[in-house]
Amino acid sequence: MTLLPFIALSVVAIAFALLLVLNRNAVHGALCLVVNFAAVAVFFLMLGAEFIAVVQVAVYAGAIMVLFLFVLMLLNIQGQEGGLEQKPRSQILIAAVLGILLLAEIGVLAPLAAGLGGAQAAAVPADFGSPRLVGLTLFRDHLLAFEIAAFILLAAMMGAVVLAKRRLA
Amino acid sequence: MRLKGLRMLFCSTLVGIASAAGHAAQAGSSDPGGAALVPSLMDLLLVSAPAAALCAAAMVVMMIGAFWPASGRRALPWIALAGIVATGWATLAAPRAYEGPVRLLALDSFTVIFSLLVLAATAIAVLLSVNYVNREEMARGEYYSLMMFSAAGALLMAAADDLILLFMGLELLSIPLYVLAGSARGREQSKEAALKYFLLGAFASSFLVFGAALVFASVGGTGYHQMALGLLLLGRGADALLAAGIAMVLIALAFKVALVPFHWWTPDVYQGAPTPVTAFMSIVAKAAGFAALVRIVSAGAHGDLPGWNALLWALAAATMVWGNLLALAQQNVKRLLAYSSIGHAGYLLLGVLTGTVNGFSALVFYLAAYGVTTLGAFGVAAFLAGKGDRIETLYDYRGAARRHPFVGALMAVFLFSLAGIPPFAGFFAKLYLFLAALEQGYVGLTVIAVLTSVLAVYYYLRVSVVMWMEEPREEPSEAPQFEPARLSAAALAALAFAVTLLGIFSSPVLRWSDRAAIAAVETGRGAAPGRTGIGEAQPSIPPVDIPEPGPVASVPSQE
Amino acid sequence: MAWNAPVPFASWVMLSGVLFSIGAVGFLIRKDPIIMFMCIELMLNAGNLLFIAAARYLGIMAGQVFVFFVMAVAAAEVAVGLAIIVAIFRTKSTIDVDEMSGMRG
Amino acid sequence: MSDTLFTWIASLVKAVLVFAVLMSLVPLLIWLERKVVAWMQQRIGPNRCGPFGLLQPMADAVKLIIKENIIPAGVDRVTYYLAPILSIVPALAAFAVVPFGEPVTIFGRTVALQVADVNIGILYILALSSLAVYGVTLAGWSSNNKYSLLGALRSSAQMISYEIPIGLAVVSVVLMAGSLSLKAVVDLQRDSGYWLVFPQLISFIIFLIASNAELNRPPFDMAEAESELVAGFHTEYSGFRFAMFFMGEYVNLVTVSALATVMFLGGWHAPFGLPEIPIVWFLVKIFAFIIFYMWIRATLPRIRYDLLMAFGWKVLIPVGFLNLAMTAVVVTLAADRAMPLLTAVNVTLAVVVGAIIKIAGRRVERRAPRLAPVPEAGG
Repeated sequence: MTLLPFIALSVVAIAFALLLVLNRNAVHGALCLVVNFAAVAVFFLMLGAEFIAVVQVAVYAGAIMVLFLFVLMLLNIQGQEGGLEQKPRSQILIAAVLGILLLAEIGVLAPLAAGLGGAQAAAVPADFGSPRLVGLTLFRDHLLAFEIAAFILLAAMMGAVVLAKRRLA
Repeated sequence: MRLKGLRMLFCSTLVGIASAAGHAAQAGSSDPGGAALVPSLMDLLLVSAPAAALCAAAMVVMMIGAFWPASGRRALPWIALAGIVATGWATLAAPRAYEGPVRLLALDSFTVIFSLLVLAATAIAVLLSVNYVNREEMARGEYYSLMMFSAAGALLMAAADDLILLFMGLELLSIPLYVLAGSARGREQSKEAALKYFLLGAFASSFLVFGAALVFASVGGTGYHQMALGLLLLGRGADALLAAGIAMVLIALAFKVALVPFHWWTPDVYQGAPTPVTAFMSIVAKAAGFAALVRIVSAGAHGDLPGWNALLWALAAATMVWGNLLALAQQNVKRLLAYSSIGHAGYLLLGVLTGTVNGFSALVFYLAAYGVTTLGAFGVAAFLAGKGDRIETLYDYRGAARRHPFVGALMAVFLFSLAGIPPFAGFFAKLYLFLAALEQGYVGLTVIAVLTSVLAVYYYLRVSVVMWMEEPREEPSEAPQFEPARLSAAALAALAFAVTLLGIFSSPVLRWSDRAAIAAVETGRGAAPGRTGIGEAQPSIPPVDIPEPGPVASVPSQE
Repeated sequence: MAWNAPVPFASWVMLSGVLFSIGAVGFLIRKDPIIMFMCIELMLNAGNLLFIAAARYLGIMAGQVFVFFVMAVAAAEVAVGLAIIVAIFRTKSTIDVDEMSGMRG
Repeated sequence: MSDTLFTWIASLVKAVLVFAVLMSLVPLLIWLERKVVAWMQQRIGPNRCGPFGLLQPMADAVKLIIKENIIPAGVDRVTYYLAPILSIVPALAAFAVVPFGEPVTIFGRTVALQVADVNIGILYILALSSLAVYGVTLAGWSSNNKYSLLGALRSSAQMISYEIPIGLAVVSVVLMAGSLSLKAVVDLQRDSGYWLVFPQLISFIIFLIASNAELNRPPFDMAEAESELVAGFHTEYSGFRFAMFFMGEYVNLVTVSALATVMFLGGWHAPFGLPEIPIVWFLVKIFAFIIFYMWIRATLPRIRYDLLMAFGWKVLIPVGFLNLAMTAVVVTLAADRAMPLLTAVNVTLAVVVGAIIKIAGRRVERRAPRLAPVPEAGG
């Protein structure tokens, strides 16, 4: 992992994130976000997280963003433009302040992080990030969170049905 | 077709259980070396007993709602109640001082008492919902089971000893709540409330994720104990990362419990959501958020983090003043109660700010008192609302008590308690809290708290005055149409009784809340043995220079 | 600094922080709920990136697993969030979405 | 030549070769499809250009390429250009992890007959196949045409839904192999002597049905139902861009067939102890699958859209879950006897279900003979 590909990909990721925020067209915004996710997936690959990288593509790009596009088009058919209410000026002001604060915070933090023990990559075993290790960590140390995730998904599925169902059976 | 589906699901459940059992048997037999490090299924089941029981009950309710013939669905709330009671039993039965390899959930008296509080609130919310759900023709099975899932999330949040578990608990609490907020059929307000709640809730939880990532980056773990060790040990640079991480976690929780300036969703959501759901979330979400805050504070955010106290001070002051001031101007009763709940969040933050056993104890007691009262107040609002939740402004409430003196009297009790008028629970709750704050020298803040409480008396009394003193509305067509809502009435009466009882005989509950507070502080202390000077054990592995990277290093708990 | 120098950890913090901030600001300045929601996804993703980077630099697998959980939760959030958005637009619309399944071939 | 350099060059050569073969397969497949369908409908099919009409696809290609490229007014330019590319790239990229033979030795170095043997190969294919939706969706949306949009919506909903059964089927296979690498799946079938089609018969059937839906081929071609949606998502495309959608579809067909071959039919290994010939058996099996898909296309009528979705959600997914659970139990409790056990269970189930369908079908026939007329020969 060297500086050149890092900077190149960072430019891509940040540029497309900005495009998402500044774009007028929601579908184009969604596509920009897909590119951003792809760039982040490549970052994951570089960071030795190949399993997570592929899951990132499958879940975010393959499922979540497709769902977004699907809903955008559904609303498009109905001739609806997005937007519930006008954003007041004051909120944009708050946003600007928050953004500057966050960026300043990151600007202060990041150089400090250089002093961390892990400022340079640790030596890791060759199979770091392999499906086997992910599986072991997932099902041995974090089985509880895994089960909770299952319940979250169940509740979400049920909720989506409740919200989307036309009328009661 | 239905029966077939049921049978199929039953079979698949059996297969799942069988495979889990087989897996457990194999894990127990084949891996003797790692057995001590690896939590067994039994361990996991023990630490998560309450939440697991509640989720299982929620699934039963869901299945019955989906597959039983319509006539059987009347029984759903009762099945849900049975499940909640069973969960209470599981909570009490699970060993309190669990010493296994799982350090993700803390299983102490704090957890148990908070779980019981949440479960009681859920049970009452279910009772208050029965009439409402039938009247508005909502999807019954889904409604109750979502409410139970949400409560399970609250249990997990209160027990979580790890930021990731906190995140998962928060989501299990929130996702069903978003749906419940939007579950009133055909009411646009309800859908908009759901959207607002959802967007801001998701926004807040992304802060939690980023905060957890910052904490992980700086100490190599997300456990509270790792956080605490990191605060003790790390150098300046890493401290700043850690502090930023904790601050972001605080922001996320501040959204959940509606602290100013992260409160703007509250009035709209409280107003738009179905009233029993509002009652549920006003106490359960708040209790879970404050429980998590107490855990984080007692694990060391307090005192070791520069600027932390000042930040909480400012948040508390702003919340108390702003919430109570805006409540003065409200005409809609649900909005008024929403702003008042913001004000109460400010008082509760006082307890967190103290960081002492007394403060936490007062906070637990306050939550119990506030929970009983707010459930009652929103319960009355749901009782009076009429079909489609149309009757909810002060104008509509004129003379309501004359027409229904019983309900009017109950509402008066709840409002007096909320206002902090003796001898009701609210008064003593405020008293203990303010005393604990004074004890720690927060004089200025206590003065603000007392002044805003006085302010609050005005708008609470105004509701009661409107209900009792003014002429009833003329148009009989729009007057509250009462169905035989005996169940709600009984639940409300029980709540009013509890409010009074908590005020007059507070000592048993106080003893419990003391125990909870002591447990929370001790769990927090156990997280960072170095701080108290009692624990000799120096942290064996400073997280940043882990000698042997790899999967073993990530087992969170080998101390 | 040489182009082939290793990337210091600070750069990852910086990058994920910038992405997070863009998402947060975007959430606050846009008014289309779907775009606001996408900004939230961007923020979550920034957190994921930081988790993965930290996992690599500290040599701890758990960080990758946390990302897995965040993804699962994000999927759940998307399901509920989009259902809410669709429900809102449906109560406001005049065109029946169900027409689409009513069209039979 | 250093090892790294050799690996790079070898990978490049393999990638180019695979690309070339896939691309040259497309015209052949188009010809084959027309011929097979023609035979099944008692027609002759293309027979004018070249021997047996073999050059017909070339003529079609030339026609499409020199045709005027019409871009309707009101399209969303960027996405309109992007969509055909997006429909073909995932299909090609997915082939990168498909192994098609034992490693061979060239210049004293072993070369795997596979562009890249990654340990997450199957997951990679699933991820890429989930990206295939974008081509269809964006094509429909960018065309600014209601029919296209409806077609795109239908097909994206269909593809998302049918990804789940495919995933469940594939995960059962992964569970047997204990690895996400396709090479490991083939090795398992070689070492155990069982082709996975027998112990994973249910998965195999699910995979066949769901992949047909994923490919948007008849009888699941709701996206391009000519009679109701004109041509669905690619109505507004013409010339070479239109051809790209076709190429994507056929490359996908090859990829799916190759995947089925690798996962269920023992990959490149010869059946029944016949002599092993590199790659030939692999191609034979792939073509067997392709012809099977064409057969289905020629035989079955299109399914109504709501029935299609209901079938996916209410039949394939529950069955997939049950099969996954069964596989998990057997693999956990009796890992060493998993193959024969699962084979017995699956084959028994298949026989029983087949018998039930047969009996039930006969009963329906007896009860309402007019509803199920016996087709006349050559009808």
